Amino acid sequence: MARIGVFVCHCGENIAATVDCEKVAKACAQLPGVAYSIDYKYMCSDPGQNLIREAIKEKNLTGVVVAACSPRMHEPTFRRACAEAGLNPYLCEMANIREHCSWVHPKSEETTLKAIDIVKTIIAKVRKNQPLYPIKVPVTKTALVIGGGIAGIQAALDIANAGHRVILVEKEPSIGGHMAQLSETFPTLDCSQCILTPRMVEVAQHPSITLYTYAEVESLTGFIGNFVARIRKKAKSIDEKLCTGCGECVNACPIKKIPSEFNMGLGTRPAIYIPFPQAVPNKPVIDRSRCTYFRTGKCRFCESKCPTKAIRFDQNDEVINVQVGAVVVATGFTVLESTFFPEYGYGQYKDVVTGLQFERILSASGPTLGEVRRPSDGAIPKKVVFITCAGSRDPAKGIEYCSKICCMYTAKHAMLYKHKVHDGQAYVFYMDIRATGKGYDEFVRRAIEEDHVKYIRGRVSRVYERNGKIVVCGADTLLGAEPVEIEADMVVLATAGVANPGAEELAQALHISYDRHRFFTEAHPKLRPVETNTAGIFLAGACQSPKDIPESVGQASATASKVVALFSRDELTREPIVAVVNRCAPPLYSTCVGCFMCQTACPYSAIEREELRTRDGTLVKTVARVNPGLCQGCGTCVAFCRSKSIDLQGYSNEQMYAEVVELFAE
Amino acid sequence: MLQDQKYRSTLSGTLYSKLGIHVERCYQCGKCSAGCPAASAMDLKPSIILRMLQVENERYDREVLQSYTIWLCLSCHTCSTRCPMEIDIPRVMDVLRSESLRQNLIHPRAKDIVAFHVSFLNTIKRFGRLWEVGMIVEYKIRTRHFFQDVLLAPVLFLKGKLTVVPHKCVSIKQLFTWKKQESSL
Amino acid sequence: MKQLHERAHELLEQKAVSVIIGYGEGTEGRVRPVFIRTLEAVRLLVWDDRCRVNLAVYLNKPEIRKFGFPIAVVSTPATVRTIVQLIAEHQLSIGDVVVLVRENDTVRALIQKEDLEQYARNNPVIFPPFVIEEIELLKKMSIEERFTYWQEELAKCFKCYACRAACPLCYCEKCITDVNQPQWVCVAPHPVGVFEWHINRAMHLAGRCIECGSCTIACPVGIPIALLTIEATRVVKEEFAFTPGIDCNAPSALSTFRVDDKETFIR
Amino acid sequence: MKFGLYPGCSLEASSREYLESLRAIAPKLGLEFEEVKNWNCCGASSAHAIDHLFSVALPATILAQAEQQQLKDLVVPCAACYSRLAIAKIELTENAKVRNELQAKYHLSYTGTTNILTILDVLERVITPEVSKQLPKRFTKNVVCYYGCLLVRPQRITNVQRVEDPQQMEEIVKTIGAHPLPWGMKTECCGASFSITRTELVGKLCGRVLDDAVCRGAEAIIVACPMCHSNLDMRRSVIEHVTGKKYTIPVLFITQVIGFALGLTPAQLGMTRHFVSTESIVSTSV
Amino acid sequence: MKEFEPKIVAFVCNWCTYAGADLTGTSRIHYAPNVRVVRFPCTGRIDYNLIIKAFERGADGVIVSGCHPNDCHYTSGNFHARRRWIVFRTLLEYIGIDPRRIIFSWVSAAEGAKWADLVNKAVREIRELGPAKEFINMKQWYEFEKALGGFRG
Repeated sequence: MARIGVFVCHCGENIAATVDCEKVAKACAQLPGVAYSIDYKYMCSDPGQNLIREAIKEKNLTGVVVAACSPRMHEPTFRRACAEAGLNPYLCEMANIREHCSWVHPKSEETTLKAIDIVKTIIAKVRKNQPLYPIKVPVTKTALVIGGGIAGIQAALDIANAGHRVILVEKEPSIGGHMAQLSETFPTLDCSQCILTPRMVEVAQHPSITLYTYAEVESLTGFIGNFVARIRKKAKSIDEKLCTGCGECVNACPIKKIPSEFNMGLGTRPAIYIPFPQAVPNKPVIDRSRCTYFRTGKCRFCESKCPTKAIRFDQNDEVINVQVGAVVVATGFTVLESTFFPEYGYGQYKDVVTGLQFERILSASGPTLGEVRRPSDGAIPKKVVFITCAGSRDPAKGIEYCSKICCMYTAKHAMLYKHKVHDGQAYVFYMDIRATGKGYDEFVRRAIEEDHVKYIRGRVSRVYERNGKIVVCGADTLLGAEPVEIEADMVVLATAGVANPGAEELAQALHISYDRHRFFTEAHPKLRPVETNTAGIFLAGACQSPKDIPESVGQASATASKVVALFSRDELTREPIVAVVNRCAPPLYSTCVGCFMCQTACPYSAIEREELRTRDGTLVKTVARVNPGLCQGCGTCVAFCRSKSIDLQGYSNEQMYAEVVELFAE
Repeated sequence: MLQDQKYRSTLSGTLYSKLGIHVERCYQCGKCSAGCPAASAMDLKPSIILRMLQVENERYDREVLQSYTIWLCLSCHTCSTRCPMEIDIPRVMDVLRSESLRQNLIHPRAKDIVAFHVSFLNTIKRFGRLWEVGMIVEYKIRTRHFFQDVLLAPVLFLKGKLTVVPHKCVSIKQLFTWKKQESSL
Repeated sequence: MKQLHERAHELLEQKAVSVIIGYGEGTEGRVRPVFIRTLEAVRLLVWDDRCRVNLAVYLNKPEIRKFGFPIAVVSTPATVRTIVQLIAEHQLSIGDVVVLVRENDTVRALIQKEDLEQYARNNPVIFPPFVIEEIELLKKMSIEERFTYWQEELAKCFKCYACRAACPLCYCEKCITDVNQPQWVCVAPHPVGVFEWHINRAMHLAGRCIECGSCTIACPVGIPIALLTIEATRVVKEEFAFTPGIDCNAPSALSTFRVDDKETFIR
Repeated sequence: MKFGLYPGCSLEASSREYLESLRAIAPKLGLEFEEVKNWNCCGASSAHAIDHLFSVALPATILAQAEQQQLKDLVVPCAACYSRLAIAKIELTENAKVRNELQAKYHLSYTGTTNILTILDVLERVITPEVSKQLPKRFTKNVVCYYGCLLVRPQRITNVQRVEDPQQMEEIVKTIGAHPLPWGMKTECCGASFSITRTELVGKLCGRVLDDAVCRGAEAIIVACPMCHSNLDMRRSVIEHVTGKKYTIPVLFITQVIGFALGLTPAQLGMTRHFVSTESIVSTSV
Repeated sequence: MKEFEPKIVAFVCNWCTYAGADLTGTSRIHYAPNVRVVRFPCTGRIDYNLIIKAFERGADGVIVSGCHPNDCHYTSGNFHARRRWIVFRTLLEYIGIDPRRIIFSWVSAAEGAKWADLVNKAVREIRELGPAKEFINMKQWYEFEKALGGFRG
């Protein structure tokens, strides 16, 4: 027989004003299984907690019900008190007679009766409570960072500098990401590559960081502290140990006219290439889809020129499995497809470019070596129109969000343009100026006031070519929406930042969730902004939503601190509120029949298949098994199970059943 | 409740309740005004009309109905095709026109355009089909623009583009229940 | 029939299957299931219009499973749907079953996923007229009338669980009715126990019932219990556009969701 | 191929050459038309400006008649009529309220079985590569294709793929030997119904269209809308007055250029009815 | 005669509706006392059998409430629950039980007032419907069996 102690709290006057606490305690004392029942002014106070601790010892209690405030408030307090007295904390439950009773009903007999009802049901539940023990899982102290942009670089360095091993995976031949493509950065206008490249080199040289470029994460299994990642290292067709990065092969390649990804199609590269001069690692790869040898079986010019004989045409992709304890996803973003703007003529007119292309035009390492020259004829444009919100905040085109960075980089573009072309005129069509960072608004004001960039509030309706000029038809909504027509030499579209093309597949491989724009979803928009719903996987940078550099770096450091905190322990303890699939004696072994309905229902992919075998190894059946490392205890699987083979500890079928039935017990 | 009440009395309320058009969606980007082929001639640009509807007060509603703009809309759908918020502006203009007509708030300079529409519909009413000669004669009487295009007419006749006798189709008079509105002109 | 015998002979001779589940001559002109293991026994197989019972149910029985897969089953369209659904629910694998179906007067053996799915899709559920009548009848009733209808019908139930035994998709080794901690379904055949059993049966088969009618055929007191699972399947089909028994890889309709599922009834 | 045909008022009067040329090319392309009996005006471009229900009722009458004649595919050569009919069809099939109101008020019943096609939809089907190989003549001119508004907008009605840069007409004229030029005005508005009431505005809008066409080196403008045609052709004096420039570029219906390639005479195609001479283009083509 | 006071059981999730009801308390918004709350981790955990049990044992109405769509603490428990309720509700209706006795709602942790409103409305509506007559017959059997000492739980 259970020996349950009931402790009714007055909460000063908070409960006692409307509920007769003494009566509640007395009524509960009569219930079966209740060994002790008492009311007290402040249960959560130290003397109150002492009361519980002493009763547990003296009365030899097997369960505790504290009738007081909401369990969301003090459940941890009272469970701790029980644990201190030697009672398993999960044998303690709270009955909420304050928020759900005394505060919402007037002082009356009925209110007291309701309070008794509430305590009664919890007593019924506690009768069925089982002692539970925190789940302990070991931690592999290696972090996997996916994506080698600024966010990934920062996260990798922070984690590595804290003394842990890091594996950094980048799908391009070099790390650096979009930041490496930028000219200068707002609001300080310092050179992007100058501040980034030292960090890239640091990554490459860090003893704790293993760098895999030209590689992709294919799958991730396991759970927090114990992941296994499958990484595909695409064949670079180069022996990296032998290659010195001299670049002879690059010069030798006869295919030269491939649009350069790094220059956003404004420049070209050969089939064997180093994406940009400061690349890390500074060694070439062969783009097999473009290489003449791989297409026709003939050529091998690069091979003949290589002084160290490092070219390997027969190299295969290599797939490796690595064990990691935490994952930082920092895969970044991309800019919107060109076909998106038929009315802006992108793709139709060469001199209509995206913001990222304009960065390359401005960049000293870009195709024009930093001179502002337009793509069509290389002339210096005297009139440049910048169009913000090109795609962003446009529900008709499927993107209703603000891309956040465009206002700032457009101001920067206009300003840099004016710095380089003194007699040029820059126009910016905008809807709102969102410059909400340190020094940001001042920066925009500077563009307007000092560099005389003409800001026109209105959206552009159409861009078309007339007599060799690009005509921009907009309106000035601050002048009664009067139509404005500008004959420009060049148009720059501040295209929306969107999720990477492969975001969906990656999310599925990692079992993390993503929103309808395919940005990865954080665990809580306010309080857990860098965590995902899968414990042990964190988000940094623009893969979660468009972000500027300081924000990405800040987030990256935040994920690093999360990872380091995780790695500060050798073992993880987790709340034992998890689901369990039953096991029983042969020949049944488990009542589970393996329909795996629970598997599709589980939001955390916590349900695995387990083959049950007899002692001699013959397969009896395949049943479900809950991975306690992944299970978060929602219990969705429990309600689905037809044969009731799966149960949730802490909210078990027996407990919930007892609670409901007790409501109507006389 | 309060909101429903409000909706019933204003133009934007009518637009929402009758057609499900949400003028609140407009965030004043001005793309409609920027692309409108008739904007230069309008007194209030399309985006301003939407702004005034958003305010939801009597003064602005009246101003909108009295505006020249609503009669200048060509229903070319350039605005709605490019509107990022997918507002069916030509349809809004349709509603505003019939409301302006109902309340007899037609802009003085738009009287001839209304006359054109009425002449047009009267011709259809009479003959079932459009008969340009009949329509233009009525239009000229209504507007006293007797000399407009007179030089074109003989050429049109010569080229066989104007017919002296109207084509007829069986009466579709049963459709003309809008007569009441016409009488208010 | 001759073709079936030839096929069966061939399958057993080549040891392609361990047993053939088929129809044989029973008493009083009825057919009964037969389990053919030897070449001599092949002649017992019959196949005509009387053969309508869903034999897939035997695939779940341990007595049959112990012969080992593959097993051949003489199948109606409903049997094929059942097998597809059982594959989707991981109870069978592709290749476990050789499905013998009649198609344009020839006997075809379906083994591969595509063949099974295609056959299941091409032969959708066709309710006999009396079932349609009953469904229409219930549709027209007021909620009180329906309550009375089911009270009267269910009053006949004495919980023999023939419906459970006959249902090819009731394959749990331990049924919810056998769970007693807590006692989800009252054991006794009084209104409480009966109601609990039937609502559970319907919920368990929602989006899974392939509408073969075996339960109703099996019911010794003639309760039209299939109507409950048919209704459950109808809702699933209408609300979630999901039809069971046509896709070997389809996850269960109830363990998946769409963000835009209809929720008019939720405040 | 057999189609229902709704000519609409303009095609019987101010733009009769459009219908004439369509009728002239039809037999050569294996096209057969059955006209909607006793048709009435569709109400464009005035009815919707004044009364919405009425603007649906007029085309609904036509559609109901077409349905009675069991015309499965109904060709509407006039872009304005096409737009009104297509909008009415959507209103009738999607908006139960309007449907019921029309039923109650005017006893119109329409079930939505008729497909409504533009002239381009039809020509696209019949002018196959085989046809193009057997043409007696080729219209080897630099042209610009002018769509105007209602052939492409609203997109919801027309289902045009590239609403800002449609290609349907270009594809058709290519098959008869023409060289369609890329240009910036193909979907700009010509001023449409303001031809009579706001002639100045029409002059300005058409001026921009003509100007761009001429600048690009086009020798002819191809249209498929009677309103676009009459504004660009008949209003030439106003246009010239507004822009202060002189334009001689002819404006041809797509049916006329096809007819030309099929070997028909300018008179058969009604080219004599144009205000702007088509002589030059006809005489220099082979 | 005293007005019929319905007994209502509320099945709520811990993260939204339970917290919302806590907020009702903190905001001191009074509501009808007829409701008894049973706390689940998530609406996805709520077993329809428990609803049936509640009715059989004497509940006149049931409230089921959790996080709004997309707000589930466990990301998708409420979506799964919603599917289940769509089917369950239809089946109850089919078998002749008034679906108005089960009230489904989404009440977030911030909607204290909505919770009070929901309870009050539920009490009012169920009061109008009267005692759950469909289950009276069953309740008698339950009493009978309890007298024999057969019922568990």
